[in-house]
Amino acid sequence: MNSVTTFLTQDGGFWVLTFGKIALLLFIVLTVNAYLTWFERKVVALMQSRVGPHRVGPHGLLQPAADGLKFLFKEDVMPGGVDKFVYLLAPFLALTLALASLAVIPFGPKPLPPPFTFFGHQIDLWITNPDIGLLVLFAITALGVYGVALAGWASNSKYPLLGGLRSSAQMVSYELSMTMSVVGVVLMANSFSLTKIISLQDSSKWGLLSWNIFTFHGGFPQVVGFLCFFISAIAETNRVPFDLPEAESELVAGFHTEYSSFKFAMFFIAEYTSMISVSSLCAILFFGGWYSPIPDLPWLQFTHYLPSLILIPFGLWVIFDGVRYETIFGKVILPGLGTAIAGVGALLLAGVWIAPLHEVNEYIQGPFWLLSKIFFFLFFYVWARGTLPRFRYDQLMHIGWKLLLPVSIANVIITAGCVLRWGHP
Amino acid sequence: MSAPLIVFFLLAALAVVGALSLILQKHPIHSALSLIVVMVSLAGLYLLMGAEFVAAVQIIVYGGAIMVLFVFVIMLLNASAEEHTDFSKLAKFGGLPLALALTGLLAAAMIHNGSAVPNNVTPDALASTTDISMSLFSTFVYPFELTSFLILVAIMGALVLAQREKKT
Amino acid sequence: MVPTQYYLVLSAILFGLGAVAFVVKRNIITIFMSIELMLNAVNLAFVAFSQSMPDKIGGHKLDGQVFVLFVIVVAAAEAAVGLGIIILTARNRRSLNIERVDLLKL
Amino acid sequence: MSNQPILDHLWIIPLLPLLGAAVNGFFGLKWPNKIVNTVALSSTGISFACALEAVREFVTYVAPTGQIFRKEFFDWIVAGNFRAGFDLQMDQLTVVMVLVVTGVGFLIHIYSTGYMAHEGGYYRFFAYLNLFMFFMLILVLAANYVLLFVGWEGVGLSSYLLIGFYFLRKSAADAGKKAFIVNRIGDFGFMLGMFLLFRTFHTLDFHDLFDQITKQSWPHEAWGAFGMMTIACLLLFMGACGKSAQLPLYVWLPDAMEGPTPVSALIHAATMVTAGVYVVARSHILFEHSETALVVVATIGCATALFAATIGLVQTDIKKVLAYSTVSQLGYMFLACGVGAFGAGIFHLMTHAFFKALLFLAAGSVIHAMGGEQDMLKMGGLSKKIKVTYVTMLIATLAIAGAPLFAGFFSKDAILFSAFTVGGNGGHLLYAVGLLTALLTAFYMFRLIFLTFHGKQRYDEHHVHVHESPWSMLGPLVVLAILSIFGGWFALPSFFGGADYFANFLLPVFGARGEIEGLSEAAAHSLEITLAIVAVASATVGFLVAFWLYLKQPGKPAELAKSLKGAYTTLYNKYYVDELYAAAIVRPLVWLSENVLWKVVDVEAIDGTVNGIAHGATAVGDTVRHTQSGNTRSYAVWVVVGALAIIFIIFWPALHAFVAPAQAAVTK
Repeated sequence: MNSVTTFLTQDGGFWVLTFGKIALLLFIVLTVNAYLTWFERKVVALMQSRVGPHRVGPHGLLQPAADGLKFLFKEDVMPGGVDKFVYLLAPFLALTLALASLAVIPFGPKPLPPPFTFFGHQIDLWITNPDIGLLVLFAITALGVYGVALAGWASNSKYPLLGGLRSSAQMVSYELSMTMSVVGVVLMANSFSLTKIISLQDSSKWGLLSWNIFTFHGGFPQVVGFLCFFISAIAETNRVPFDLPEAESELVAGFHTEYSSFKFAMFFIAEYTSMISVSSLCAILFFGGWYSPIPDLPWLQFTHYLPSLILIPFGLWVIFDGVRYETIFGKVILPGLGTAIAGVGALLLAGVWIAPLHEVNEYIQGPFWLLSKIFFFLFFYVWARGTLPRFRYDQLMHIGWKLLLPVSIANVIITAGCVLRWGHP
Repeated sequence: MSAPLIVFFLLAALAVVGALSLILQKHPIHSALSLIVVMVSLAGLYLLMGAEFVAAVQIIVYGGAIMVLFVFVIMLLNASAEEHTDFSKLAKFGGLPLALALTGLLAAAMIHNGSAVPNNVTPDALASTTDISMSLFSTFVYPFELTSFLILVAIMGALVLAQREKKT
Repeated sequence: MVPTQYYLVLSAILFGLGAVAFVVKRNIITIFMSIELMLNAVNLAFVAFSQSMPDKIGGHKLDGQVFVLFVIVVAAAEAAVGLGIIILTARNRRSLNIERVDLLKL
Repeated sequence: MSNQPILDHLWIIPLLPLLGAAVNGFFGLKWPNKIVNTVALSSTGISFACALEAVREFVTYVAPTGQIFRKEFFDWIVAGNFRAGFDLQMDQLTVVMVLVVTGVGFLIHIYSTGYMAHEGGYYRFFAYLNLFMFFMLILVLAANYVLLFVGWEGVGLSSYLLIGFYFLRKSAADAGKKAFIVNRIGDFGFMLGMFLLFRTFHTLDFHDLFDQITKQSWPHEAWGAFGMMTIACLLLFMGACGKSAQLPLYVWLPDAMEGPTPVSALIHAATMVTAGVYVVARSHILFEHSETALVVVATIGCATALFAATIGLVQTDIKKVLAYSTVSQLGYMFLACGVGAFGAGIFHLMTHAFFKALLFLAAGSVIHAMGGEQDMLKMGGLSKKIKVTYVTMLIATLAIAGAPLFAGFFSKDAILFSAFTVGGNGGHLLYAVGLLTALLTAFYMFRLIFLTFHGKQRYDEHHVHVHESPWSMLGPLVVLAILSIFGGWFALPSFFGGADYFANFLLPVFGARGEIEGLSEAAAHSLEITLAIVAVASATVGFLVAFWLYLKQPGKPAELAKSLKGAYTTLYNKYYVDELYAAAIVRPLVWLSENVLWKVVDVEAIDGTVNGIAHGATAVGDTVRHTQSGNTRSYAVWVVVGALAIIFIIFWPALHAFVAPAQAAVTK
């Protein structure tokens, strides 16, 4: 029975569960997207020693919501003489594919413990986990080009067309080096399955030394692979410094110049979603996924309480920062939120003495580490945007074809040699 | 009617519709899109058969590279809807019926003889990527090398073709 | 589970439609696409056969799928060169209509 | 078998010259003479060395077992039960031939480097020469008639190329053609002979063939005075006549002197022309089983010997004289074969190779000295000027004239003896003629010497300044001179009643000669001595006559020529044989080919057909051309039609079975 037929033979409960998961994930991701914009603006502002959004809500926390509303209520302009079908198809394509790529990303090692089951289906922390997860991801990324290209073409306007041409060329060329750069990892794991790849980086003995990026065990440290992957991933997601498709100075806004209101928002969300998926991919492939960087030794057990040690102070800070406000925020919401956060942290900490809470704490270790790694890479994205200037187009192509591709191929060769020598048992 | 059968018919219908619309669409971009639909549904069929790797490659290479190239070229040449000319009498009168006859004939032959094909012993089991790579790099290693060479030649050919002749 | 015959019939139909498109369409690029369509149909047949043919040790005969890989590679190379040629033709003859490209005679 | 490396790889010996030929022929054009020399000489020299080694191995390891060495290297033609492989063999006969060919060939190569130094087409010359070596070696090493025929034709080819070496000179080109055509006539007979043999014995492999014959296991039609055997032998002999310039096919050899002198020495004196003798000797078993054939061989040989000798009397071109003497010497060899003394024949072949090659080379040296002059009447008194040449040539002359203890003496003596002892009037007649020929030989050879080297000089000092040749030319002369002195001493002991080494050496091949009837050993011996004395006496007579005519009264020959004008002119014009052939054969052929083959067959029939086809094609093309509309879509439709046809053909029965129920449904 292959994966598809297994799906088809599932009962209703499974489907409900899956769709439930999807809905949940969508909700989370969209929210995260929204606040990612806020985060980005804040960080960039910090780097440029500005304040950034601070009007709407405390620290401008409600800015995303405002933006969302704005997108919704803006007039939806459709330029004349466009190819309607394609024009509408493009943003949908972009968003759908971007979101679809999240479906195969595993967020935690273990399914929820026994009491939490759904009509006898154990609840995994992923939507699906095919044996060729990585390939699926790449397939989706490969199709991602169409969103941009078609948008550029359908807008029936020269800047978008140029933007579309550029971006499709750029994405196609960087896809190559991206794919080549993870082959090393695949060789070491001898599998395309993401969970398999992660589980081979088990850090309980050696800590972060057993992550693909550092490990010598059964292979070769994938530092080069990681760099190639991350760079081309940035290019693949059209982010700074590779954001030529939307180079304001040259192409107005690139391929989505002609898109307004919600269709524009779709592209926007698609971009940030793909940022998330790329970051999680980095974490999974090279940085040991859900494994903590700290070896699982008796005298290091206390690190398991890192989450609470972060949550409690954060909660307290929220309370004290909140009470400054005269509005309802200061009175109710922020203190409440802070208390909640701190309380959660405290509960987790209480796991030291209370067995079930300890279970919970153990359980969230995986997701916690994975999410924090993802967060790190997201921050990296923003950081890059805040610091780096944009490349020229020819430079871009040169980096892609003449630097990244050869280097990643060399990496593949070396890794293959090492795997052949010290290969997986 | 088992679930796989339903899925098969859905995908098959999608593919056929895509192929038809490839024919019926006037604008190359639309044709390209419908072809992409065909390819994706074929990939789905491969998955249904259990050929996961081939499915992935189908999407990545066909969908992600070749068709992108097509779309790219269409955009580059800014191709418009095709004009309806009929310079060739033969093509005008003979082409469509003959091609349809071909279709019918092929389909008929398949329907009649297809039942002779053995249905697989291990029902739609997974074709493991490992095995494929094994036979690719052991039995078919020479063709494999040849194809790599072919690609090299193709790249050079494309470069030669694409470069503008020097204005000297 | 689906009988192999169905896949074969489907591939036959797709191939035929590809042929139809090949004859009917006039835009060079579309004709090229129809060739790709035919290749895809053939691939489908290949995979169907390889998935239904048992080999010695109970698994499949994967040769068919390997062939598919080859076909895909060749198609990619073909697309690269063919589209290059198409670009040139379009540049020189200012038209993508294949009936206007009729130098292929004495 | 590791103790006979070369013998196991016998192919090396012929291959080396071929390589040399290839290298020189393909790349020689741009190279300086030095490199060409190196290639040619090294290839021939190494192959000579290999030959020596091979012979050593043969004599050490194979000969004692009484076997012959024979090895099949690869199949060449295999059709049904017929097999012609690239098989080489080595027996005593081959040993002699190989040594002669490679040895003399090597010497002549050295000589040529000096002689051809200033000629154009240097590389070409050596390429041809090496090519010749290759084919000649194939010829003598071959283990079946087919392969032998390859060498046979090959040497013909290279001789043609070399005769026509100065192809800008019409006479040379014509001479080449003549040689080629005359040889073809002979080869025609040779091929017929081979086919006949194959038809009769179903094999052309020496070993099997001779095996059958010696076992007498041959079909009845081969018996009888004019049975298969005789005819086959005669046909083979016809080929031999062509190659070895016997009556009536000798005419090409004198003209062949158009080629460079080394070529005349190597090909038209030492090696190629003796191929005929070799073939006859090689297939001696055939001949021994057919009296008629033997008689024919003997008669023709004898006749040729006398005939050519008489012509040689009056020729004035130095090379022509030598050419005719070659013909007559070859006649001698055939005479020997004819009387069944194959050993003697081969012996004479060897010695003749030595002194005749020497004669030619010396003549070449003379010509070189005279700056290209070949007419003896324009020479004279050269003995002072070019000593070495003179001495060597004198030695050679003594040898050929059969002066005692010189090489020619023994071989000629052996031949005459066996001719005499064959008994019967026929035998004595042959002997008598042979003796006369010996006398004539001595005469014209000394005539040559005297005209060339003695008497007062008849050339103009100021035009030609005589000079001795370089040592690259003289060296070979000396070596050959030594050989022509001692070369015959294999047979020396037998002369003093001992064992004839040479004959014994060849014994395994030719077998013991039948006892001479009515003669005891001692009697035979004494008879031999008497015959030898007689021969020497006749030679002396010849010498004296020449001495008297050309040194004492230099005016005499002219008067003599006047006095018996008819005879003189007849001889001088070589009995008008060429004219005869021209009238009898050449002109009718030319007429036929012009008026019938060309104007009727070629123009009308062949050209007509060809043009007709062409016109037809054009017509068809004109009509079909219109499908070539250049419109790709129509081509596409054609493709579809083709696909339809194919599928129809493949699936027809299936379709039939498929539509049948449908029809049934309709009809119902």
